[in-house]
Amino acid sequence: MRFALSEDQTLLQDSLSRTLADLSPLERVRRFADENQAAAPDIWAGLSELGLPGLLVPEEYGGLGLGLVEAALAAEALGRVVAPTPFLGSAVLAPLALMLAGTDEQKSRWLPKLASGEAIAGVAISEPIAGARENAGVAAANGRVTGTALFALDTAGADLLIVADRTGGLHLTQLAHSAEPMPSIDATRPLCQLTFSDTPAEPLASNQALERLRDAAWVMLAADTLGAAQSMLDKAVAYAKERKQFGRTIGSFQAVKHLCAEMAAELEPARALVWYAAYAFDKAPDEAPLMAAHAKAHLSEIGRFVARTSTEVHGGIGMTDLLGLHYWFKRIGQNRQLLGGPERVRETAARLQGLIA
Amino acid sequence: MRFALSEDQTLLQDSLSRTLADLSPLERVRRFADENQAAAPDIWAGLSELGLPGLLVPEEYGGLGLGLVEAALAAEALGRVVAPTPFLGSAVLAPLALMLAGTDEQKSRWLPKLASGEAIAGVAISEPIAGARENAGVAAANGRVTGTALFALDTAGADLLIVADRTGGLHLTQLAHSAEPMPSIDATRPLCQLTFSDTPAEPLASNQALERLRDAAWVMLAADTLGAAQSMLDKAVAYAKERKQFGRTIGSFQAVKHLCAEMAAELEPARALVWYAAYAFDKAPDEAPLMAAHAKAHLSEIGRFVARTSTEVHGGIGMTDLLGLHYWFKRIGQNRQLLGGPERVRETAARLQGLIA
Amino acid sequence: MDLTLTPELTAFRDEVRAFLAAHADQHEGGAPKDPKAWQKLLIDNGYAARTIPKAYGGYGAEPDILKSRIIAEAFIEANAPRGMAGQGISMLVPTLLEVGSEEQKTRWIGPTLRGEIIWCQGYSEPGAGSDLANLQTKAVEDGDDFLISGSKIWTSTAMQAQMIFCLVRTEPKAAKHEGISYILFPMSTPGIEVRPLKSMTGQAEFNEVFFTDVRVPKANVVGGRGRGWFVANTTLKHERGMLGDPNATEARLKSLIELMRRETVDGQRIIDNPIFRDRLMQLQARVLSMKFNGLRTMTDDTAGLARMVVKLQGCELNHQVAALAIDALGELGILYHDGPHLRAKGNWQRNYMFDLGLIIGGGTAQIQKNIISERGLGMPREPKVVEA
Amino acid sequence: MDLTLTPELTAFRDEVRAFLAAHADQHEGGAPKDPKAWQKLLIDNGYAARTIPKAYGGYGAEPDILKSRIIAEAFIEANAPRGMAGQGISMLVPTLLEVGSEEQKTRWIGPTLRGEIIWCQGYSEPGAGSDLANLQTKAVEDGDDFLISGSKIWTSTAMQAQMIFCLVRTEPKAAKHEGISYILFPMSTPGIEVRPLKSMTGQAEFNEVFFTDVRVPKANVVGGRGRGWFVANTTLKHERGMLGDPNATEARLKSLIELMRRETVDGQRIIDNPIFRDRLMQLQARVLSMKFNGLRTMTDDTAGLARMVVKLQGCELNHQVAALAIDALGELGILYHDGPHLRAKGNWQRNYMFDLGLIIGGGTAQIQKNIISERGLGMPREPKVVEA
Repeated sequence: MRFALSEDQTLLQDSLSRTLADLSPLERVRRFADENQAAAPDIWAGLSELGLPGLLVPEEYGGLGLGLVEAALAAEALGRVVAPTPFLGSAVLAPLALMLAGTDEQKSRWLPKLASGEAIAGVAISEPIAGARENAGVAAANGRVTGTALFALDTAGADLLIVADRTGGLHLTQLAHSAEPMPSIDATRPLCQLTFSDTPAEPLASNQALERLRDAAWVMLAADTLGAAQSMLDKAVAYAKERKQFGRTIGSFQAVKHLCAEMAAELEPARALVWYAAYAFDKAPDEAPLMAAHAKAHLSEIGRFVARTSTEVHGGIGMTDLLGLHYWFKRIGQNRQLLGGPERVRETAARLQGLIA
Repeated sequence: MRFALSEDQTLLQDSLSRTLADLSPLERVRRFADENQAAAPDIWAGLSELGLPGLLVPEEYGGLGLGLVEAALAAEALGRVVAPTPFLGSAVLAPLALMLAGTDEQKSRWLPKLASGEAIAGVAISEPIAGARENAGVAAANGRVTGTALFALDTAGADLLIVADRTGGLHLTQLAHSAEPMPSIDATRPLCQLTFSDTPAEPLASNQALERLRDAAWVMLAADTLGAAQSMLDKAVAYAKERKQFGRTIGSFQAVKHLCAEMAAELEPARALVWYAAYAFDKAPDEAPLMAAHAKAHLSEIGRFVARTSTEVHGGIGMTDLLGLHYWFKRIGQNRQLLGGPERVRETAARLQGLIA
Repeated sequence: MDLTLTPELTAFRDEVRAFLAAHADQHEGGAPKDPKAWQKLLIDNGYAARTIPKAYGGYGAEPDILKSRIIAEAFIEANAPRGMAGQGISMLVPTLLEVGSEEQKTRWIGPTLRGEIIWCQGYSEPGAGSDLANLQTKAVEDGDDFLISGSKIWTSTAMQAQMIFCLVRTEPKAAKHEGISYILFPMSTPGIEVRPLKSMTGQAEFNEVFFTDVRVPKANVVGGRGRGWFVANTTLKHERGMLGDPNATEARLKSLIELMRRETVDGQRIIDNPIFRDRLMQLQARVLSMKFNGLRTMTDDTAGLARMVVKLQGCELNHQVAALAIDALGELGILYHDGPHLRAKGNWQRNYMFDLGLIIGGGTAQIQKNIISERGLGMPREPKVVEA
Repeated sequence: MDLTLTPELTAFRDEVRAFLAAHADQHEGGAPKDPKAWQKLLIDNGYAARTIPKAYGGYGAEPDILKSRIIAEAFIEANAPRGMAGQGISMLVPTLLEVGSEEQKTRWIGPTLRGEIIWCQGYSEPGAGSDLANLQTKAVEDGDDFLISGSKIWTSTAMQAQMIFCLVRTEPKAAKHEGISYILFPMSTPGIEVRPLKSMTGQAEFNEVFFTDVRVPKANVVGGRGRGWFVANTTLKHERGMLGDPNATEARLKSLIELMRRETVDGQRIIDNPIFRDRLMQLQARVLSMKFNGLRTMTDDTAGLARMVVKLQGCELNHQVAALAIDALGELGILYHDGPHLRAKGNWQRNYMFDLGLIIGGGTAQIQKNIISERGLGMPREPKVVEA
């Protein structure tokens, strides 16, 4: 028994972090955001060389055949540098959907292409998970889907889409009637509104697939926040050690030290929660939904605290575009609400334990 | 227009504070608590000389004829020294019940005696306000009451009791079948369980009297917490200026200074809320219920914060009986839950604004 | 404690209301059709520049906090725009009135009040944030002039301003707080460069201003050479008070309640979610506290501490109101910039970020807590350290 | 990351379970029928004093964190009492093992483990709380003895203890941290007075101990004269870790959930109140975080910071769990001492207060934050001040 990263896992995270430092430095993120880019094929191509798109894809389909723990480490590394990638949709949710509910033919058709990074998959599952807004939602019948899906993930240049209908059924389609951008605070992860009108779609037959996707997504968003928040803490500590005011580094003022200590005290145990939630997804399926919910909700709360506190430690400069700190702030803010804010997710946590009458 | 204490109000508060310093010093409170005294007639007699029991009683019945603003100032002064008195029941709620819903005969019979301090009144209104526990509650019919009332206030040596039945109707009785103490954290305000069995009781006829009693009680509990919390802040500041650690007064450490600043920042605006809630009770009845609810709930929350924070500033010694700080801590804790915890009271606040469907 | 109005004040309120009714056609959607004409009308009637002497272009009334409040409430009631604001009117004018020379008052106050001159403020510097007195912008004597070099930051209206009021170090050998002067000069003076500073909201709410040998006559100093720290501090306090304005918070809470009544998830109204509703009630209690606290500070001599906590509590509260709005909106709460699903033009997100900036700006929360503990509670100042 | 047990560990767990099943008749309601016999049984089987050498009365096993965890879990599962605890076993014994002389080890460890000697701890002093090293209890040389005078506070078992391990200042001229010695003596020595210290819970959980010329042989010093600060610090760290034990918190959360399922107001179950339920879920996430954090600290070399935050977060969490219980109970939550309506013997209120004490004791939250920022994050130490 060991609750720590294995050597392989540490290596994975290190090599990913090194690669990301090259592929997705702040200037690259800034260009992506400033130019409202919808996708960064350069970054995804670089990560594809490491095998990231195929992380979860079984080896027989050309992937690495790893688990959600490794995916969480990857999400954390991506969050650390606020990298613009279709990781969540294309490398986690779509492969999982296919693996859980695809036919052999569907798997053979798509998994190898997703694993190599040759194909990109978008995912639209917001309505049955986070609740329907503006009467959105998709209806499915006879191999066709009709309706609107908001907050679709990673649809830019997508070769296939995984879409959940109002009843929680999943569908695979290659065509969306229209895709309208939904500009959000976090320019590193563009969102889309999809409209379907009698659009051909192959059903992915499984009762529980959507729940598994939800659990995986929640863990990934929690891990992304963990990485982004860890960065914000690191930046705050570094800034406080360097910045001088009143003839002292501000990091020598007890108020500033304690703000940093509080961030660390919140983040460090949260790391173990994210690890365990990912581990449970792989190895303890009975516990997985509750752990995923807690990870998502808890990281949302402490992520907000760290995002705010780190900005405060930076003083006025933290509010400007100069250090780019706001990319992390906004990434954490977006993770909080995506696929359900913490209040809603905690309601699910309570329901999973039979605490709601 | 002036939102400040008048000269008379300042005088009232000052003379009351001076008198209380003599009548109810820490040693007296300690004796009351340690000996599980049910009443402190010495303190009440001293306060009666100032006219405190008759604060709200009209002059024609021998009282001072003042309003809830003055009563709130008195409650604050009592909270400041955690004085053991039947003020809430005997000087506020019972006189109000009689004034709102009593016949001329009932008023003439009781108000003069209450105003002089000659008679004491207990009040049992918990069930219809805070919700019934343990199936408690009183039923009334044909001039008789039957059932159990928990958390009855100021019943020790009471000459009359004001009792609310399950439907919110008020009754005046001089007999309780039995009165069992309900030992609580705050030994300065003993609580009782009353059991009635076909006990004769005079109905106090008014539809809205209970709501007015509730509003007055909430403002009084808020004011009591305000006073107790202000004391705890004052004590923390004084201790921090005096206590030395690491060769400095602890009050020179930024962490300690900021804890004290946070207490002050929370308390000072809360004072204005309590004042306004009391003012609204007297002069703006449409606003009174909402303001009373907010005062009760908000002071409960910041009272808890101040009670905890002041104890922390005192370090280990704050946890002991030596300084008696815990009497304030517990008084604030008891005020929080009495007649409804903040969550329940906020629900009322929402309902009063039509925010609950 | 008496919140009813005297007959005199009631009459005054009726007068203000009548004025607003008569001129309701001169504004639309909360903005004047002709800003300068509106400003003149307000000054002429005593609803702007009310207590500023007539000689300097004001209305010349005695200060009366209650009348000011009545004016403010009547304008809100009528959704009528107030007089011009801006740092010239709110900060420079009071400073000139207090310590300016007769010539400076006559020359600058009138045009500033009439909106003919826009000012920007040059206080903060990149190297001196909370430690404002540590400023490095130097003014070197050259005959009757100073040559000013250095840089300023957080200069909000620098792009539009014709003039700047600026803190510069004129006496390099004096102690930290004593070598500073408060000086006025045109933004068109050679040697000034303005660079917009994009903030996290995506907008350039602030600028950096760089000075290279900017020539300014010594006569432009206000309040005496080396007195700049003390000159500036009077109005800084004023600014800090403004930053927690409870009226603005109350208006936002009202919008939040409307939002929660209107928005639905899966057809259920947000206001019917007990968790969000409970948070709303918690914030409402705080908003009311700050409102009554504001009322108290106007008329209560014992409200020193009450005044001191306004900036800290008010800015935090605004941030929390915006946070609840975002949370209540759920996924819609992360939308920004534009798009058909965006609510309130993205103002909740913008405020959430901008208000965090206000928690930091104008004296960080940490500085505010130092002030409250030291000046409000009499606790010891930060002790001097042996070695930096 | 692999939380499954190896076959060896699975076998070990079966063995522990079998032992517990076989001896279930020797305890009742979580307490042993014969404490000393139970303690001996546990030591003999390696379930108490597990890693302490046989020579000193222990079981003599190699340290194995996972086996320790398996033992702990199996005992919880069977509701079986663990071995004796107390400051002698948890603090003195490890100290002696590390720095005690052979004679001291042989003489004290065995009887302490067997429960024949109860110890109390004399570290804190009234004048030195967070600043522990500032202790004033002096030990004056007198031939082969010291004469000890001064006082100690927070001495929890002083009324029952036969012996005390105590920090005293033996070298008055040495620097603050270097003049202290760690010394052992009987509580029956003339010149010792114990006064119970009533706490806010109403119980005397602690004592003050006063020394007047208490004669103690120099040979009773442990770890060398003037080395007491360093000797004590090793086990203090250990104590701080214990104070945030996540297993205890998890058990309390479980009781809280039961409470909320059971209790009703106006016939509605508390658990059906969405506001309390949401708070419960927030705390559950924290409890799980601390649980997994604890798991991580056992087997992860990179968990230094994770270990450092346990005391701060764990004690706060316990306090918050108790706070929610009180709030959920509503008016019933303020009952205490006794009475028919009292829930859980008043333990929720008692814990609420006692846990606040733990937030303060064993290094206040402020001291913990200093440690985390300085040792964990490498931030500067508090600078020396010019003047006290």
